[in-house]
Amino acid sequence: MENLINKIQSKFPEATIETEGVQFPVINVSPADYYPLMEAVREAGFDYLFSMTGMDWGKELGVTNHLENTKTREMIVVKVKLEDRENPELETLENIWKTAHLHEREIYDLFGINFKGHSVMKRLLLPDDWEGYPMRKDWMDETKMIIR
Amino acid sequence: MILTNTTNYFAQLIDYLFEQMGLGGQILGYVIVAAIYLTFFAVAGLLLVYVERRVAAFFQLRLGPNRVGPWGLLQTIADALKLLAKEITGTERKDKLLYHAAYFLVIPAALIGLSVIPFSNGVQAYDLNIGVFFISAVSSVGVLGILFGGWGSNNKYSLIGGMRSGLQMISYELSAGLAILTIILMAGSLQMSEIINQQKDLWFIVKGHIPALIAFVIFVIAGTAESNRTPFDLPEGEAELGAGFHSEYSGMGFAYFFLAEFINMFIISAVAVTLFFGGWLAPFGITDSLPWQPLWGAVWFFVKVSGMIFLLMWFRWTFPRLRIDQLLTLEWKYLLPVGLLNIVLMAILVYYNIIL
Amino acid sequence: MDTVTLNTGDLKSQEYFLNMGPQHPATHGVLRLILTMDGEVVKNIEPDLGFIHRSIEKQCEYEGYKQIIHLTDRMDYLSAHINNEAVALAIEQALEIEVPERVKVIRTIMGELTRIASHLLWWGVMGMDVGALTTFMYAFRDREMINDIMEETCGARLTMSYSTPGGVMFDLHPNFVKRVKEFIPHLRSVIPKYDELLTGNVIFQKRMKGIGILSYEDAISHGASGPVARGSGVSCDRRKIAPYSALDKVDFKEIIYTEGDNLARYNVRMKEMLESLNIIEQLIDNIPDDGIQAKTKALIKLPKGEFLQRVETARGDLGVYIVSDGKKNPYRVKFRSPGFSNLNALIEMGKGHLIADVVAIMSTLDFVVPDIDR
Amino acid sequence: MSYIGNILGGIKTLLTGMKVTGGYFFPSVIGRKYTITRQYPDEPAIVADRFKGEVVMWHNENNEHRCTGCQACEIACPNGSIEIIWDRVLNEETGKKVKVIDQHIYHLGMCTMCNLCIQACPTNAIMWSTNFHNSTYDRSQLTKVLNKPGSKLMAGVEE
Repeated sequence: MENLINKIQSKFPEATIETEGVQFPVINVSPADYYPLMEAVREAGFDYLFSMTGMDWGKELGVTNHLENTKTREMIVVKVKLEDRENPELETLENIWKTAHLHEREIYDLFGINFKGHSVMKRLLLPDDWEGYPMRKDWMDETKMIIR
Repeated sequence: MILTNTTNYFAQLIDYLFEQMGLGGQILGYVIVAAIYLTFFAVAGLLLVYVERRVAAFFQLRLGPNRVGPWGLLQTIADALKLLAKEITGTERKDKLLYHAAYFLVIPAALIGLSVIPFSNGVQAYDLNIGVFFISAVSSVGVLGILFGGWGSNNKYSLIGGMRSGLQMISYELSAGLAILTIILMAGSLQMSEIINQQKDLWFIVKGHIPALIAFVIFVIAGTAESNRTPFDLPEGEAELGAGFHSEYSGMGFAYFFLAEFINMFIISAVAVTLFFGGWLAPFGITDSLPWQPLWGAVWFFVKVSGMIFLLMWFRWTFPRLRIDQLLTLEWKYLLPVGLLNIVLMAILVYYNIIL
Repeated sequence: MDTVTLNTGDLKSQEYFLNMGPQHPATHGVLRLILTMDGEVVKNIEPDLGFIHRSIEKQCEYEGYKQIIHLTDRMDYLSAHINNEAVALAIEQALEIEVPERVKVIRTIMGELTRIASHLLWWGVMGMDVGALTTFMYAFRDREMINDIMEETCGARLTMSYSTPGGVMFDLHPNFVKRVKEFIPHLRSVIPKYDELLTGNVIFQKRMKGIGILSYEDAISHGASGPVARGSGVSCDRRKIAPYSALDKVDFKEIIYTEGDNLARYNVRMKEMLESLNIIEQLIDNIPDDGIQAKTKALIKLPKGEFLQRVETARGDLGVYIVSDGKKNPYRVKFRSPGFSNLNALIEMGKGHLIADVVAIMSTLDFVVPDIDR
Repeated sequence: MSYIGNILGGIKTLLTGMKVTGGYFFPSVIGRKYTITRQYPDEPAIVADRFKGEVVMWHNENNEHRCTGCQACEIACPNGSIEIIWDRVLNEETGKKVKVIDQHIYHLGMCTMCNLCIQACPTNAIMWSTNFHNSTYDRSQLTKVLNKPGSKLMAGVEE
């Protein structure tokens, strides 16, 4: 784990790493470094992409990836934040983890983050003609949502 | 006159009416015989559906239909009424001719097959001298109905179901035919009544010992396949294809297929009983000295057929379904070679007269 | 069957689409698969989800922490209790509550009963999918006993809502121990019959062996978990890796098969039922008696932060990821459902197989569609 | 040889399968031994006493209930199945205005039986009934008023 953190620090100087006060070490990375960093993390033995979570941080959108090393059972979190709410774009992880296929489609569907290079970038859960991205914090449906 | 067998009760009836009323009487006789068979077809079909449900229920720790009538006996009649009253729905873009022709092929095929089966001594619509082959020929016509239904429905599931059925029936016809041939080697005749007469002293399954037993197993497997029942219900394959070839049929259209399937099962069992278990003959002749011989014959026939049908039902509610390529492997790599060898074995046994 | 090659000669052949679902007996719910077919051979699978999508994650953002739990029942309804437990554990972890020992034991027993019930239902449906219709009723008879036990203690048969943050909803029913003790020998006696009826059957073996192979690497890459991954030789049982509740006190084996085919996944589940019985047997005799609820506030507020709790449901690795901003509602809740990732594996496993095999593979993956759609 | 062995072995497994189903079939036919069907309207349904059928409000013989209208259940409910319409009425003995429920509305159609309202109730006014005959022809019939007409608060609950 130490090794990995040092390696990442040297290879991606812009990435910040939190280890204090969090459940698992968190790597914050910029969208530009996202794909190479994930590749590096994969090479370091974190071969199990546990989950990809779309996030709406209010100002920015983001993706939180939970990764696990199937040998040592360590976990690491990689967070990426996207400033552009209109056309958020990230590179797809499909080539590294096959599981990213459906996870990315779900995030595209619910948060509107476009994954470049994804094989089928279509709506997954919602109908194809749905407008808006319902998991974003500013999404509102006056008739169907009851908020107390 | 075509029907000249003096012991045939149906032929006697027609002859009597011909003598009384001339040609009109003869036609009336045919109509009466046809009506008897149609009634039998409907009643046996409904009863078999009931029995199947009841047997399935007991296999599955349930009770089955038990509300309509005594022991739920009228349940299937109620179901038939419901199906009659149902709105006929189907696809819009079906091939009308083939879609509707389908059940007109399936039902007569089953019905004609019934006509040569000896229910008892002399209770047989038509004692054809090629009876056994006639049945296997006619039952192949039913396949056409299923193919038509599968194609005409314009539904991909139906199409797959229909194609599977064609594949399956044509393959298994061979094995069934070979199994029948094995017995015919012993009987020396294709006529149903003659085959039964040959078994007066000993049933063929005992007489032909090993090859007859193998032939019986092959015939049961092939027969199950021909009547589209689990483990060979691939044309329907409800887990894969929904309802297969009859998914687009509703109301009575569906019921016809359903009835025909059960009658086919009856025919398969009846043929098996005729070939291997001496048809309407009483075991060891225990009822031979009693009066009302034809009735006793019918009783024994139906007892034996019920046993066979129960065996088929037992298969259905126990085994998983085969896959289509395994189905063909079973036929062409196992049943067919074994069947062919079996014929040779039987021929040798018959030639050297080693049969019991 | 490995590959199917069709010699079409001069005849023209064409690939066609087949819609499997949303109403189809084999999809166990409202999953739609768009199959590209060549004859009966499946060339490509594209899942179309969302027919039962209720956006539980969004709903959670408007609910209090106690109120989230009843929503998780409706995800993987066959392992409802384990879902409840996952959320309760995540909240307890965030609040740093130590729950009473009794609660831990109760949760573990209930979780294992749920797992058995889920696997029993799977076994019945598995038989149905390959055409053996009788298995369904046999499995339901035995599952009914678990449901009755659940009903007696939790007041519901399927969606129990039994765990709460810091405890469980009700104390055990006085009959509970007795009935569980009746159930254990019963299941032990019927599972050999199950094996005779289905597992040993030559048709079933032929249908299962070598079909739908998921390699070790693919299982990890696809994010497969639970019996699916364990059938491919991946050790991934959260109960072993990070024991939660009372699982650290019990001794049990992690069932791993390395073949990666349908039969391996089938065997994993069959053996897991027996292991679950072992776990229950070890705990049922001495359930500690120190209360069923830790002290919690009436209105639970989680500290600011992110909390991930992973538990092993009957289908695999369920992750509950809660992002809290210190308010009474979570900022974001993510349920990483096992079925979702396992479905991903189907896309590759099904290719090149016959349609009947795809049905069998789907059955061994054991989908619960609401769990995939959430 | 393995060819014949295959066939015989296969047939053997088939027969063992048939033995299992047959073992259930024949005793079931003869003595209903393994039959598990419970013929519900004829035989009573066995419902556990904790079964969460629907929420009811307990009334005593004087048509008094224990609900003070504190709305704890309404707040606890995850999906708004409970609505309480309440009023403040002048209590003539003490001279204070007291909260009195007018209608305790319960939408059974929305209820998920999560038990949170009953857990939240400080006066044990509401409880589970094991009634499971909940089907109706109209969804509006599933909206129920739990307090009976003319009922009032039981004395002594307020403290």
